[in-house]
Amino acid sequence: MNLKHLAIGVVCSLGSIPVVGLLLQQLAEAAPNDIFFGWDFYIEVVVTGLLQGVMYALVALGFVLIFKASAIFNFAQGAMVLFAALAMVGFIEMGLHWTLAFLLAAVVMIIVAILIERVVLRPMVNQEPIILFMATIGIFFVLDGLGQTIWGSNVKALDIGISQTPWFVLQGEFFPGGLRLIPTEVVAAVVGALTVTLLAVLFQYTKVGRALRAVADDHQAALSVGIPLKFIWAIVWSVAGIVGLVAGVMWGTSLGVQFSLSLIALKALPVLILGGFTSIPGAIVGGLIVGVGEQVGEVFIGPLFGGAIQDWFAYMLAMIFLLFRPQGLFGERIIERV
Amino acid sequence: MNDISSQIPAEAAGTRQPERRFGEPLLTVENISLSFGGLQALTDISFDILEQEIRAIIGPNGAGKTSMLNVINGFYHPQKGTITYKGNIRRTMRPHMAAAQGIARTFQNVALFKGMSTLDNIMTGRLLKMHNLRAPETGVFGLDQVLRWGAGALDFVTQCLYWGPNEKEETRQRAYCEEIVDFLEIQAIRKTPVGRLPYGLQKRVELARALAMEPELLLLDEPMAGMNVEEKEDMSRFILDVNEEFGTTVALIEHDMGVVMDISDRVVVLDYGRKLADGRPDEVRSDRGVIDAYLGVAH
Amino acid sequence: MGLKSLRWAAAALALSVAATATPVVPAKAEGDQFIPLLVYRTGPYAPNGIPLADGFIDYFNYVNWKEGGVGGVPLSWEECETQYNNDRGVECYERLKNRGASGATVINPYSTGITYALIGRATEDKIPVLSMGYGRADASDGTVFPYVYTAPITYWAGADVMVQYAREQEGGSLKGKKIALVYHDSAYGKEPIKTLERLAEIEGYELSLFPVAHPGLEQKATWLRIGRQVRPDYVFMWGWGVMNATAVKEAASVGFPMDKFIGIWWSGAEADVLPAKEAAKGYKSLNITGVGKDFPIVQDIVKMHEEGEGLADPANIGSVLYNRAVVNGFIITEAVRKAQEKFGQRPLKGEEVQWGFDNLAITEQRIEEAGLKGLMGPIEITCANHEGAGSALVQQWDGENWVAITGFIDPNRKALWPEYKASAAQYAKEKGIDPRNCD
Amino acid sequence: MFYREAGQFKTSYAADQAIYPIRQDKIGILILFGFSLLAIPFIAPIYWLNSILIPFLIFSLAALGLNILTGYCGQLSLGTGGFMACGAFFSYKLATAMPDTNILIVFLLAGLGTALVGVLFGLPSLRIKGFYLAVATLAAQFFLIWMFNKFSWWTNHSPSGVISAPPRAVFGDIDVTSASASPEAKYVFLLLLVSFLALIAKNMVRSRIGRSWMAIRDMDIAAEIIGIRPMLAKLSAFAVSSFFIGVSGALWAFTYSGSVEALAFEINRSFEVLFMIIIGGLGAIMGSFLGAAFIVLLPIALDTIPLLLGLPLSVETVAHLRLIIFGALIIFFLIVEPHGLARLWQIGKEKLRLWPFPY
Repeated sequence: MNLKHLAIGVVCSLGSIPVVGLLLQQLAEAAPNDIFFGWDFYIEVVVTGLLQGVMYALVALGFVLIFKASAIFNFAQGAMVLFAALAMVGFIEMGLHWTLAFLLAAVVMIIVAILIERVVLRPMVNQEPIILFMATIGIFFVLDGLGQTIWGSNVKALDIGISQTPWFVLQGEFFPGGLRLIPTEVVAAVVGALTVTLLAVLFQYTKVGRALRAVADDHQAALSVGIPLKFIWAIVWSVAGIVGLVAGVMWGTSLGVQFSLSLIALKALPVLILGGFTSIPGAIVGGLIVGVGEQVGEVFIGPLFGGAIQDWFAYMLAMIFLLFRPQGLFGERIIERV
Repeated sequence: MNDISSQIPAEAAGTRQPERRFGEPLLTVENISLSFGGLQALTDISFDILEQEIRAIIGPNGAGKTSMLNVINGFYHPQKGTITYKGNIRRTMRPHMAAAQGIARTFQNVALFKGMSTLDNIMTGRLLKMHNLRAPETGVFGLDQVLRWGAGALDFVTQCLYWGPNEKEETRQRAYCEEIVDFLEIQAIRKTPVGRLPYGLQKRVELARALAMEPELLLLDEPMAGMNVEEKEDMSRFILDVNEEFGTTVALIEHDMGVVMDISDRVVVLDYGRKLADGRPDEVRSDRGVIDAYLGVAH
Repeated sequence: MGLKSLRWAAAALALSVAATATPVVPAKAEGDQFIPLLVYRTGPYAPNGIPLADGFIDYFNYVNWKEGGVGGVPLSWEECETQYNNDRGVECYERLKNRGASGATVINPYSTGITYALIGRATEDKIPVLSMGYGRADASDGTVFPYVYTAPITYWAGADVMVQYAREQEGGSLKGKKIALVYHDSAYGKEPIKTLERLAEIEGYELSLFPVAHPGLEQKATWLRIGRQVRPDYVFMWGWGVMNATAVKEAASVGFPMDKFIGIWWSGAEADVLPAKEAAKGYKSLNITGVGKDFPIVQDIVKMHEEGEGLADPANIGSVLYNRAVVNGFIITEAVRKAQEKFGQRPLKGEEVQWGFDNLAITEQRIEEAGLKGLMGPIEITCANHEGAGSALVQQWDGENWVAITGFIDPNRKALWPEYKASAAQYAKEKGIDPRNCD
Repeated sequence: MFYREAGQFKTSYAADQAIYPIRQDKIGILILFGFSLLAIPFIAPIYWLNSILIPFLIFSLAALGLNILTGYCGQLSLGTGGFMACGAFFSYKLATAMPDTNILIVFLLAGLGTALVGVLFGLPSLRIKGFYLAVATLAAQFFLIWMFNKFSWWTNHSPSGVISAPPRAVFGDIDVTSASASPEAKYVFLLLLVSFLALIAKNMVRSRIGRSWMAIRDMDIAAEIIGIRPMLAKLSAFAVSSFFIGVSGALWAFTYSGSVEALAFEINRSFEVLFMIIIGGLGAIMGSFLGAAFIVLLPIALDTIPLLLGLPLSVETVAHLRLIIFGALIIFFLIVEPHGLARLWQIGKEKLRLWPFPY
């Protein structure tokens, strides 16, 4: 069912791009002083937004995995991204090649996941969701403090051999200056796509994946047919940690690894409510929509209000959307029973 | 309305004449159909509930009994059919409007307010009956609305200050609730948070909450599920007492045939969302279709 | 341990939290001149906060090490972590203001937000606030803000210097040019707007504004508009923390020429350009201090470290923000020295140090004597003028180091002072303050 | 031994419905209030007044507000900071536009304004629930902060977007706002105001309106079926909650901080207040105060402990350790007592009632 929905979602989203473009063109004609519109420029903004969206999606993916398997809204995902990236940079600074450092950082994240499951989740089984949510904020603080204690608070450059110089492709009549692509972002998009495919395969075709889906459906029932809940949780948090590592590497190469990385979690939340808390394709499509919406909003609508509307624009977009579809883009429809 | 003593008929209730028991139809459902997406939950159901009778709705699991109750109190909106309540055809409405018209309800899986005490749960049932202040009726167009708003605002202020009319009203309603507490014999658990109560008592508290609404029509969804024989006897007695002493019309869903046959006046049987039979308990019991449905004969 | 005993532990813990929150005054030798340090060694701005804090403690330690304090009165200090958070800053201030033999000497909030929050309090407590190159520009008016000092230079003056520099680069005129301001959308970032708008009318350039939402991770849209749509001749930036590095990267990726991109002095530290690596080459920023280790006083501090007396991470010595803290420390000790002339060589109260500030003149000669030649320009603070007529230079990132490419440039103070006065007057009116008489 | 309720019989429902039905409790709270009002202003050091008690009282009010919405009505909100900002900026505009109006009225109006905004942003709660709603309230948070930051009208065109509270008195010429007011006056003013508002909150939650909130929280469907209008209950919770939070924001700007910019009310503020009610106890008036005290005191205590023990830790290490310990303590408390300090308090009281017998 997911594939069909995904296809519909993608087609609708793609279809809306020219429509929004036309609307903006009209708007630009109405207010030529504030808004500047050109199709080549518009396309470039959209492409930037799409690439940015993949970066959001990578962060959102971690949230979705954990929410799906344990109904926990894991606020610590941002801190996990930072922690993973810090660990990786730490290993690189010890003189290791980045691939090796990546693997070691993944191991670190698995250890972190097991610890979280043991120390935090296990004693809190059956607590209310809001209590678990607050506990993850506790984890956020611990990871932030621990990461900075071990690796310091300085900005660290993360270099995995991707060039920073932008490419200008498709130079020609339509794009006089060429369409600007930043290698890091293109790589991030490819990696993002691979990660999602990998996760989808994992969920769909492996034994662990089946168990995961069972747990997602109903904890009690899963437990009663002999699925080891704790083991599954440890797995899910590990996978979320590794997805966080991937996100951390992608964000870290472009921004430098530093404290602020943990704040990008906030950018992933509108993605979550757009895509639905439980849908992996939702995270991707939601990420793309938020990415494009935000960039287009800031570039073309922002000037009307004095700019810097990015912070809330995505949230408003998501909220208005929710009013029409309370379960998100791909969330399952809620039928209430008594 | 607020005079409590008049609300609770004293011992005199027992002397009522049997032939006067059933009045006009209180609620009539006609040709109700309800579906969720592709799933047909109810198909073309019609029956009526007479004033002061005990009406049972029975049927195998998944027959649509609970859906029927949900339709009656406005939680589900049927795609087809009409509901006539107290002689008026009802439009689409929200559950709280049904409550305001005097329909109360208990649930298959206990739906108490877990964070509150027994007494608070029952007091919550009094919400619709509580008024610290009442706007005078002037009959002048527009003015009445303004007065109502003003009274509402003042009412809110008295609640903030827990003063004057509010305290009086709280005390008066408390007294009413205490009557129900006595009636259902749950004095000992007044201040216990309901989450800590055993299942049987929770069911009783839920009934108490429904009674606090002074309903004209009481919908009971499996009031005796999961109870032992003694608890069932207690509950049956309470239902009969409510019906006799307060004159409340009762519609109930129940699986225990013995109980159904003992306490109900008329029974409607549903299966696969369709009505199978309708009539007095002994008539229904001998109905061929009903027996088939219960024994699982293929349709 | 059962849940029950854990519960007791929790209750005991909650109680002990209440008990230990009572502030303890650490034993300090009598007769110290106490300086509270509001630092941020952790949190999003730590990369900038660490060299700043290191510079302070190294400089004060250096003064004690070299001369045994100021006029024989040893300096003492205590750090309090603010995380660049206003509330924590206020709490730190309240905690530290009465420490030491005579209370706090002076407060250096190192955050425009905390400065704003402390102006009223410190004035009430009669403790000077030295907001060196940040905070309220209009606090330069000493008649309305008797306890706030903006020396050596304010944001408004900084904006003026930027425009001067750009004009000079363009051969004397900015007529018809386009300038974009990329700024942190906060009290800090908004400071230069009025000045730049005023100068736009005089110089004839066209100003466009690009606010960046806190914390500044998202600038794609901003730089797309700058690079593709507005195409300005110059970009000025009022950024802080991660916003700087992000901006430099984005500017490079839209191909904006780095040497036309000038940041304020808070956008020109090592941490701001390092993540961008070679892409940042050519990026310029203002600075209010000299760059590098090539100053006698910094060399002296290095020597102190060699002798094992250093307190800070030696890697930070000579970095932009470290040097700034050294200069800041120097201005403080000079003010204390000045005040000692009047009140005697003993630990001075904030109120007495305020007199020292009000009569502080750091001449070229004194700067050279103290080993700071080239590290700072001369300043002269008076009762009415709390800015002290300092200056700023332009530095450029060569891929490895920051290099000063101009000398100290004086802002056009004649035009700025009426602005200070007007803004301060509005503040005075709102708060019901009677400006003091400075004649 | 002295904490016995034996022999105290209630002869009327009114007595049984009192806030403190047990006599010792009533006396205890009166003594506490009297001590806070009459003794503390004279004996507490200025540091305690300025940095602990004043923010504690203001945060208690904010926590009270959020507790009404989240603890009593079950609507999770992350927009507290935004609503506090509303209170702060509304009261600034009102106080500067009408300098002669009593500041109490200004705060009241600012609270009412915030209540309106709260209702507006509470509208999505009619459609969406749980974490979806929580994230939606972030829209309010970010939008409001952006709005106050962006439009200079809110700050009377201050070039930097910072508002500074003008000095105002409640009666006579004793100022209670801005930095020039004496800490004692501010403290007493806050104590009286916050106590009064807490009393109102307590009254609300034991009246009809409070019961309808709790019913929605515990089981919204059942609540609707017994006649509670979800729209009215949820929106009234949003309104009352925002009123409290708005007033606390106004107090924050006017009595504690003296001058604020919009960023002072960013998302971290929302989390801080949420922490208070979770640690203190959801759905407990007392919990709001306990939680606020805990969150205000904890970082200060953590800063002080190394000094007390004489550990030579650098500020940096302390800061990092503080983050770790803060997080760990929160997790610890949630594991041990998810119902918060208020529940611990209750358990303690029950123990005391039976003491010295174990059962």
